[in-house]
Amino acid sequence: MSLLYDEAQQQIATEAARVLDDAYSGERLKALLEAKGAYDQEFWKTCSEQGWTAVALPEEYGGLGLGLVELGLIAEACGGVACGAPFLGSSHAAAQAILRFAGEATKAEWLPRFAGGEAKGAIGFADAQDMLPVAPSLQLSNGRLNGVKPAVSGGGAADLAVVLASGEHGPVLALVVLDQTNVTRTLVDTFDNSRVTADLAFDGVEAIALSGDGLEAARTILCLQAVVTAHEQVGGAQKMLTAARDYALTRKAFGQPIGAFQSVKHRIAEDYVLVELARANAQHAAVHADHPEFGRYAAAARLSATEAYDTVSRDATQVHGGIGVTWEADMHLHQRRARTLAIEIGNMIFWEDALVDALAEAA
Amino acid sequence: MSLLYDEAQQQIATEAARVLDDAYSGERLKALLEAKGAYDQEFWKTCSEQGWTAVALPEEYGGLGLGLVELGLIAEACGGVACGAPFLGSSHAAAQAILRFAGEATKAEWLPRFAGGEAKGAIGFADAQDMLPVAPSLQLSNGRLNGVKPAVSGGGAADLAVVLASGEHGPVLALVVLDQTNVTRTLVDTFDNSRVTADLAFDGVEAIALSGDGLEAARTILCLQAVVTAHEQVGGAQKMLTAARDYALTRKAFGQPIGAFQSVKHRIAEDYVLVELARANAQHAAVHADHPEFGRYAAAARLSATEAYDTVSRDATQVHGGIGVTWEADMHLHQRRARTLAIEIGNMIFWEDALVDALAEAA
Amino acid sequence: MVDIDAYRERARAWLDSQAAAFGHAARRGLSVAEDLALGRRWQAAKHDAGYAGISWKKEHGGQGLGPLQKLAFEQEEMKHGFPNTYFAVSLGMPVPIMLRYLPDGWKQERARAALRGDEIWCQLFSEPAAGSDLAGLRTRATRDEATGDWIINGQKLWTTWAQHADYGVIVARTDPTVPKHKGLTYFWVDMKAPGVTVRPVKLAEGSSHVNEVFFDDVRISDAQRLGPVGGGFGVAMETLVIERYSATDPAGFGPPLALLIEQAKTDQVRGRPAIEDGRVRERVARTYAIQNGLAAIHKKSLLALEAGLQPGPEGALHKLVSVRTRQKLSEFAIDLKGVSGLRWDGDGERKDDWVASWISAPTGRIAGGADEMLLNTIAEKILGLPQDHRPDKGVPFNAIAQ
Amino acid sequence: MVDIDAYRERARAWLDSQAAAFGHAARRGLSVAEDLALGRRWQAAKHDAGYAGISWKKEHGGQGLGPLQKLAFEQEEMKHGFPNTYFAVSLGMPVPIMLRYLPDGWKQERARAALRGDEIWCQLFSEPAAGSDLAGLRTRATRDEATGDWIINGQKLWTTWAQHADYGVIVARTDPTVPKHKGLTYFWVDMKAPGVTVRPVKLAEGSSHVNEVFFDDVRISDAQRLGPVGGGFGVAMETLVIERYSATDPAGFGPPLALLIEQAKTDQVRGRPAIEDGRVRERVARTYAIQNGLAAIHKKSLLALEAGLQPGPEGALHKLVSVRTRQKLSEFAIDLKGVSGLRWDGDGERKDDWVASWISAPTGRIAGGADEMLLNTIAEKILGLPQDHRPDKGVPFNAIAQ
Repeated sequence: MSLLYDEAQQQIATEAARVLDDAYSGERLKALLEAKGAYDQEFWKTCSEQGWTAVALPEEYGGLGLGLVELGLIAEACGGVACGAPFLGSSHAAAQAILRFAGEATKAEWLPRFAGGEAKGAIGFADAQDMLPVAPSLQLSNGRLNGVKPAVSGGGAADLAVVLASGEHGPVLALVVLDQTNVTRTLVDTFDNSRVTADLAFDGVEAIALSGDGLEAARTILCLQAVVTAHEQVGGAQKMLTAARDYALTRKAFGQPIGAFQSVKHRIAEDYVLVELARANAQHAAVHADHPEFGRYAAAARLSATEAYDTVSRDATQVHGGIGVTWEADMHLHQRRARTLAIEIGNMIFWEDALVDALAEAA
Repeated sequence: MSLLYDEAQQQIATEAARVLDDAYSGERLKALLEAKGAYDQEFWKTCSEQGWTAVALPEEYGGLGLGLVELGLIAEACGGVACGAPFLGSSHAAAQAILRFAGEATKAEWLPRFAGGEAKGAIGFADAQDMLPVAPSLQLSNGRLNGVKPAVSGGGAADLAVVLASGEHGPVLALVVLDQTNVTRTLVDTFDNSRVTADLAFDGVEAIALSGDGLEAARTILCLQAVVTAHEQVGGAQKMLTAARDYALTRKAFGQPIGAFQSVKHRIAEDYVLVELARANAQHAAVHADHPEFGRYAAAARLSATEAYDTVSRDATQVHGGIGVTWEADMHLHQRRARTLAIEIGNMIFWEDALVDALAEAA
Repeated sequence: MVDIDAYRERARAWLDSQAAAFGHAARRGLSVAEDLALGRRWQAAKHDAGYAGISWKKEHGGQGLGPLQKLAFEQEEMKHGFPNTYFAVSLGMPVPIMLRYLPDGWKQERARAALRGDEIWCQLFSEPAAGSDLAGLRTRATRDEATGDWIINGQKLWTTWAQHADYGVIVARTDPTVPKHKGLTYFWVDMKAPGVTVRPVKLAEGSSHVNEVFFDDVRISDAQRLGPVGGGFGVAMETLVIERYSATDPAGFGPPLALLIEQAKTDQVRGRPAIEDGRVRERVARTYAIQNGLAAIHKKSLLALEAGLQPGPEGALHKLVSVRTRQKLSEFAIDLKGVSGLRWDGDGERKDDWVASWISAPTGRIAGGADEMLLNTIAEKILGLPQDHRPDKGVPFNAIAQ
Repeated sequence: MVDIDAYRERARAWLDSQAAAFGHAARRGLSVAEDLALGRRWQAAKHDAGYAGISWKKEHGGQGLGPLQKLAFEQEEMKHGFPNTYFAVSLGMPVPIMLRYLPDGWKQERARAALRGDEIWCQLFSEPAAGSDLAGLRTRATRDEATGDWIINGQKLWTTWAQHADYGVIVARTDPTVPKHKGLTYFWVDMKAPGVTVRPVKLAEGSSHVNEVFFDDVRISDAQRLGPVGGGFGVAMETLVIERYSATDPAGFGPPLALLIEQAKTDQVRGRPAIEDGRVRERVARTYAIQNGLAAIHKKSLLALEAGLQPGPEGALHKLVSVRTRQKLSEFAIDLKGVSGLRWDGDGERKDDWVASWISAPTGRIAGGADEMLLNTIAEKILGLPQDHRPDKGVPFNAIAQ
């Protein structure tokens, strides 16, 4: 696969951006900030109607048989509008976990539902600050889950969760249907409520253990998630970059556009640099999904996308001056989302460590 | 003692700057860069003639009975001219080690010589990257030193060294006269040769063990050295700041002084901030030399002075454009000195760790 | 020195005695209206105890003391979270400036009411198109030649606590045909007058302490003018430097570094206490060095003040560094928490909660002097570097491209 | 795609076979004169093997291939440390531009001599007062009305390898009464002509590959003019974009990140391998992310080139980021070594020695486009932000305050 998008891929990107721009409403997204447990159902409907939920799943399970590159382009478009639900990435990750580590019956049961967007997935690996606990507090024994998985993004509305638990022979990934008795979802108030984050408590709940070493499998899924998320972060960062550029061209102070002041002009140029590095890394990782060094490419994408989105949204706020810090402006939506995406699937420290471990081992 | 310099202190600073500005020669300093093992003897003569070597030693040993504040002011002036010898700080540190941890006979023998500038001291604590080795490779037993202390600043020309060695009961500071048989000084080529850095090898050389826990004592001496050095770094940083400011006012591009471009103007303003923070920290530490929390104040001074000098000399070079990267310009003298002072008495990591250990223990 | 210490000691003792009735705990769960009412009682209590208008002249109802006493009191007051925010602008700038310009009598009544918290004044300077560039403001005051009155039309923005204000000071353009600094005039206005509309602006962090204020044919008498016609920019600058000495916080009014250290002892990185990780250590150490430096600079400027010297413009440096550092540290502290860092019920305060501190930091980096303006102040006022190119310089206001 | 890969493979094999005779090891300990002589032989060897002027037209003595082949060869050549530095400017800009402007005959002889390394051309653009602001140059070329000749007076600066050059291209001011961009004219000069004095400039890192060049009544014929009188700025810009596609290095021509990783495995921090320390991990990880991103951007632009698309101005981004990152990483690597980091005998090369890399990094951040100019390029050319205020715009050169 090439680092240059082909025509079909470019068309996916253009179409996704068009559809989302039409559907976008900052007002609706801000309302979600103040409503715990609600997500943007319109957006999710769009995802399934447009076939985005199916893009990166195999045709034999109702998917479109495309890959990370195409899903990445869609995620990028979603990031641009700070989309009001976490499921595009988390459902894909859940589906990939099933595809890679579950038996045929499970695949046949769940993958078509994910492809069609009828099922929503959530990923619960972390125990508080520990992104990949060696000894997860959640216990899986005799096919039953017991314990709590805290702060699971999408956990408040997902149908199925992939969780990292302590099994009889060490850490293991488990598949658990959330809509059953003895599952308690406690919605968590966050600074970005449309993620429908929830603590998930299990009291002897039936679950399916996935195959393979749990930590290895979790790492694989996280890398896939990181690349999709990196595209989403790039989309958000690009949106903030464009907003800052446009504002700097129109807003005047001291008789000239503020973009004529190098403090503003060079800040935006530096932000452009961050976005382009992040974009190139994200694309590079997506193209190399099957490469033996995919892990390090995914980590590079993750690190530069996180830095780009945090920095560019922070800078765009600053460039907008007073207007930028109002509730009405979209800057805080993106700053919140930037921080959320920076944390949900592992913080900078976690990914730095993952990357350095890979590099040091190879060196 | 007050954070405001009194009149006598201000006079010391003014006088030192006047004397040094007269004596300063960038040409002479640059010649030293290419001559291994040579230092600026004129500068050192000035130090003793002006009584600077005596400033911070007690009157009973021929000193002037002043303290870190006054020595700091002199060090700041020396830093401004990237002085051509390391001994003002290292001799003071050696003298303090004797004053605090040696017997009366040693004090009476050495302190007057340090005060008069006839003796030059060097400090050798580090083993390669380890600034304060728990088990120094240098061995002291039965009053004899064996082994090597690498890359000791001033070691090529000092009369006396204070070294950290492994004694019979753990780490210990030892005093060793360098001008004796079985001491081999191997001059080290560095990027700042006027520091007369040398590897010191001892083959059964007589040495005096100082009292107290060797690591604790070394830490105390390092903190004193850090505060004197911080002033020197502030002096260098201030010099580079002024140079950048002056150049930005006179050099024109595109029909205006380059200081009118915010990329230059704001960079210099940021550098001013770094210098002021470093100056305040250095002064604060000097004033609190006897405070129970002196250690953390010294570390704060060290960290901000190192950051200031590195950054401001780097930025001043950039502001000067092509001229700044020539041998003829003084920028590289200061960049080299900034890096040298940043390393000689412990790198950023070492001082960050020292500070955090102190803060975490207290918290 | 001794005097100040004794003053501070007395103030601290009194403040400690009031903390239960008015401090942080007493305010928890109050509505804005209840909190404001408590604030008014707190201001009255301060007044009765001799701690209102500390550095004001006695004839204005103040205590006739100096900036050092005022600063000492403010530093101690800061520790308990008293509801004093509603009066900070009012007593800091509008009331003192009107005391300088208006004739005796009425102004003393207003000053006393303001000192007791019965009345609040606001400051109507910034506008949608005039933030950093204050002199670019567009609100018009047109003379009614028949009566000598002025008719005000236009819109102000970012007016702190205008929703509770009884009076305000305002700068308006009285002559658009001269260069922008020269066509401005300064007035006071009755915020309850017909034609004044106040609309709170919700900020990114969720609170609404600033407002849009609309003026629609608001008529004021010429006696409400402060300073000469066309001299408004000068009076505005005079207003802004009145509060030159106010309490600062090296942590940028964010959480203390000790909070992060405490958390990093129990939080884990790679299976060990986070405080053992180099990345955490670097942030902690460097932030400590910055905050210690800021505190030392502040102490030096107090000593200079005490010694009768004029302190330099270190306020710009302090604000620039402290708030930016707070923003970065808060972001890092949230990061360090991993997925736990997502939790936020909007209830924490910016001095003890990293999310609250982080989410309100952008406001701090803009309000009262944006970073870029502070850097210009340092570069121009301290270092003597050239002013930015300003194409509107000397150009009549109505000839500047808008 | 296959063609390029095959081309690269052949080139690599040939380069490998030459490494012993001309590569890094063969150069160790040579004087500058010996190294230059070896370099001439290397250039001749490349010419004979068909690897000189890869993307030049065949009628100019080149290979008639495209930028992709040239880039592939350069990337492979970079690995062995061949002595090609003396010819980089010569073959990159001056010779190609004179080939475009001069009549046939003489120019073919010069091109062949340059391609074989027998002759070297330099580029006389920058001056003491005209670096980033090239059009502000002051070197004068005055017409001798009697003969039509031009008399050159003035001083050039930062002229790479002028001390070895046989010829040079030069921009001089022929009319100071018109705005600065319009009064310039472009010529070639014989560097051995009377009145030309070359004085090497020693740089901070100790080397002297750039020069001051003085022109003292140097007479040249009008036939040495390239382009119209007054059209010199345009020809200069044309010259500068000829080398648009040249090999880049994500490490900014500094040591590879792997070197730091290797060292950090054995170096210690707090009694453990340095690679375990979070501060080291942060630098390693973030530098990797930057360099991987730069490499991906470069790969994309090659693919675009291959597909016949015009790549964007990513060169500015690449230079800005790679060199700055190299500077910071080198500084950190020196720091990490503690007192061992002081050692430097001046012999290391900037690609394998952190001190050499650090000490020459400031040159890298200025030569060929200072950071500030690169940011302007990005802001203006890519993002469409306004040009800086330029008070000299449209003003006759001799009326600009100098």
